Order: sequence, then structure tokens, then C-alpha cells
Amino acid sequence: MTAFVEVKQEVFDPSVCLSQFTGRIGDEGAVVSFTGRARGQTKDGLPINALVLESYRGVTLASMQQIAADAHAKFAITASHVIHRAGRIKPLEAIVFVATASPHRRAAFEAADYLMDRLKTEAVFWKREEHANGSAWIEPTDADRSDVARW
Amino acid sequence: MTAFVEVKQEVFDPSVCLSQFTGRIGDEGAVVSFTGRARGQTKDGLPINALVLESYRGVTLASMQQIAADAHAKFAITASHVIHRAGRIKPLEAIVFVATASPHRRAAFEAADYLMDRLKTEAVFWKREEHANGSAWIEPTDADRSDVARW
Amino acid sequence: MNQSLNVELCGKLADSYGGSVTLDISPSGLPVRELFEAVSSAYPLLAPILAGGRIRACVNETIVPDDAIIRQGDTAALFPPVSGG
Amino acid sequence: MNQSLNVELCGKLADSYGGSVTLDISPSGLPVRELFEAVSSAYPLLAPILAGGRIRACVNETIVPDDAIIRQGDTAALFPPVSGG
Repeated sequence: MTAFVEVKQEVFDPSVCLSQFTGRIGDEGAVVSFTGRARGQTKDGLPINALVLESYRGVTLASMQQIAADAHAKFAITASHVIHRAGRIKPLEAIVFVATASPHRRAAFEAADYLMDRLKTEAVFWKREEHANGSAWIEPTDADRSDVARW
Repeated sequence: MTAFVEVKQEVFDPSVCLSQFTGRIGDEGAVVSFTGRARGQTKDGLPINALVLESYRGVTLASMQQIAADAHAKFAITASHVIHRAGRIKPLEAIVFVATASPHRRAAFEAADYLMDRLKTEAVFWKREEHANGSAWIEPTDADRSDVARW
Repeated sequence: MNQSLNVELCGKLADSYGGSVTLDISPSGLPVRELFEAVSSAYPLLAPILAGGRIRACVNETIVPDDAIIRQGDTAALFPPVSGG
Repeated sequence: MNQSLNVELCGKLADSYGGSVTLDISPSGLPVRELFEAVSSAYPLLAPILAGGRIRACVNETIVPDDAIIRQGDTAALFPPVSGG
């Protein structure tokens, strides 16, 4: 097993994904996971009803596969798993899950960090927060752009 | 909940720990976990029967608590969980588990990375790999020392 | 003979006219930059955002440069800046 | 009157004489650096490693500097370099 990438329409449990990932790998000593969860409030403190994530045909999955392939080329990881929700996501549900495995903890950390930076800015999704007063499209922030520029 | 630190004599399941950690926190958007697992072979390729981790009275837990407190002082994390095995550990069992939560993914990643670097070099444990031809004490590597020097 | 091309509108591009608009294109097709102009003139609420330089065209599931040619029968879409995670 | 002090030996320090050794110490106690010398002379297989400069003393569950005084009744231990994770 090397890179495994999925777009999921349904709620998923990151701890189950971590368990399955760890079960699939060999005897790598280092396993890192990242879970990104939908927040409950906008930056201005309005309660959020849902985050809506739009994907586009095969292009979304292909963009994730390219990012995962780049992570494997760049870091000494032996396995990775990337899961991204699409559709309507309620507060606290997982939006994205990344797991990496390596004999070396630095490689596992850096690859997970890199995967997230790339996913934030390059995975083909569009997202909109629905709140009581309407909805707002969310684009990558300046911090997201400077994070990805580090690599 | 802020820092939660444990030394465990028994096998534990990192995915269950991640699930419990995520259940305890609020609506932080970013959750990072690291799992360090016992390897099956020495650097020279000898099969390992067990990794034996010795701790010392209250000093071991206190060293972990100090490391966790430093991580909370240094990074914008809202919660952390550190679990460290002691005793006799078989190949592929988890040795260490670190989880961090933050509204910001950089803080969650950096705090987990920092916790591991400090634990590797400063947590009060002594470890010995038992293999077919005897046993060998394992001390921090040059890489471990340069990793922790980054902070 | 001209044919109607369906152009899918992704993300915030769908706010004004829904998820797709149609355009007539000739058998020789047209480059992406002319597609932008044609969409802007037929659907003026899209003009400011298409002029902003941050919209990319996707043809048959591949993101293409501004000089790529879109032909009759292609599957065309316009992408505003993406954001995962 | 001198009393026997039990000195716990951690990690690889236990390889030669087991997990602890004993020393007689006087009622006035002794500084850590003299404890190292006393252990080295009574348990010579420990002398090379104690001379290496990487061993720390722990008294009553606190790691202490070389000029700290160890007294009768204290819980003393010697720590080689630690390694978690």
C-alpha cells in the first residue's frame, strides 16, 4: 500500500480511519494523523448551520492524487491516506483526514503537514459556510498561501 | 481540559485514544496525532523480541508534565494528550501517543512535533531492545538531538 | 454550424446564473480567453469576476491554459480559486 | 554515625551490579560529585561511565546539580542519558 485517496459524501470517523491505516501498514515506527473539523461559528461569531463542499467530477479526486503523489516523491513516507468530505457537513464533523507512515518521525510529520498545506490551497473543492444570515464562500487565507509557499 | 499525561504499563490502542481525545475537546478545527510504534528489527536487521522501557518513580511522569506544559506555553493549542508506555513492549505495539488540538493547524502540527522531539530526548525513560543475541540500550541519536535543537 | 456549449459554473460563479450557462460556438471552437469574453458579454454579472484573473478553465476534466481551444462537444467548466481542507 | 545509603542505578548503570548499590555516608552527607567518586571507588565497573560526564543524580525525585548535598535517609538514584518515544 502506498497512497490511498478518497472523496466521501458521508460522515466518517477519523479514529476508525487511523485504526484501519495502522492495520494496513508494515512495521513503520511513526504514524501521524491530521483531522480537520468543521467549525461551529464564523470568524464573526455567527453560528454555522453547515459547511457545503462542492467537488467537480473526476478533477477533485485527481487533484488529491497528484498532491499525495508529490508527498510520496518529496518525503520518505511508505504509506499515506487522504480522505476528504464533499457535500453538506455539520459543525464538528470531520472535513479532512490525513495519515502518513514512515520509519522516521520527521518524514511522517512533514508529509502530513505538506499534504494539508497543499490540500488547503490546491485540492479542487469550493466551500461555503451557511449561517443564520445567509452564506459565504471561503477561500484560502494569506496564512494558507504562506504555509504552502514554505515547501 | 488542557494537558493530560499518562504512563501506561499495558498495551493501548492509539485510535481509541484519538477518539476519546476528540470527544473531550470543544470545536477546535485541527487535531494532530502521532503514534510511535516498537520496531521489529534492530538497525542491523536482527529480529527484536521486545523493547523494555524503564521509568523512575514520579520523575518520569513529572518530566512528561513539564514537556506538555512547555508545549502549551509555546504554541496556541487548547488541549494535548501524551501517553507513554513503560515495561515490556512487543514489536508493533504503540510506545508513545501524542495528540494536540487547536483552532489553527500549524499550532497543532508544531506542538505535536515539539512534544515528540522533547519526549525523545528528555522524558525520563531508559530503553533496551532485546534480540536473539542479547540486548542493547538505545539512546537519543544525533538526529534526535538536532531535531530538539530546532525549537 | 454553430452548436450550443454548456459551461459549468463552479463555486461562487454559480451565485448569479446557477450551475451552468450556455453559449453558441462555431465548429472551429474558440480559445479559453475568448470563452471568457463570450461568457462575460452574454452573462454580464460574471464579467467582473472573469476579469479578475483568478478563474481557470477546465476542459474534459483537465485544467487548461488560456490559449487552449474549446471545441463543440467538450465538457467545459469555470473554476474560481479552490480551497480544500 | 555513618549510615548506609541505597543508590538506585537506572538504565545501563544496572548492567554491572544490578539495580542498586549501597554506600556508607556520614551524618553531614556528601555532595553529588563526591557521591560519584565514592560509588566509582566501591564499584569500579561503574567508574568509566560515571567519569563520562553524562550521568545525573536524582535525590528525592528531583534531578540535582553536582554541588547538591545528599544526606542520610535521602532517596538517591543515578540517571544515564534518557530516551523516550
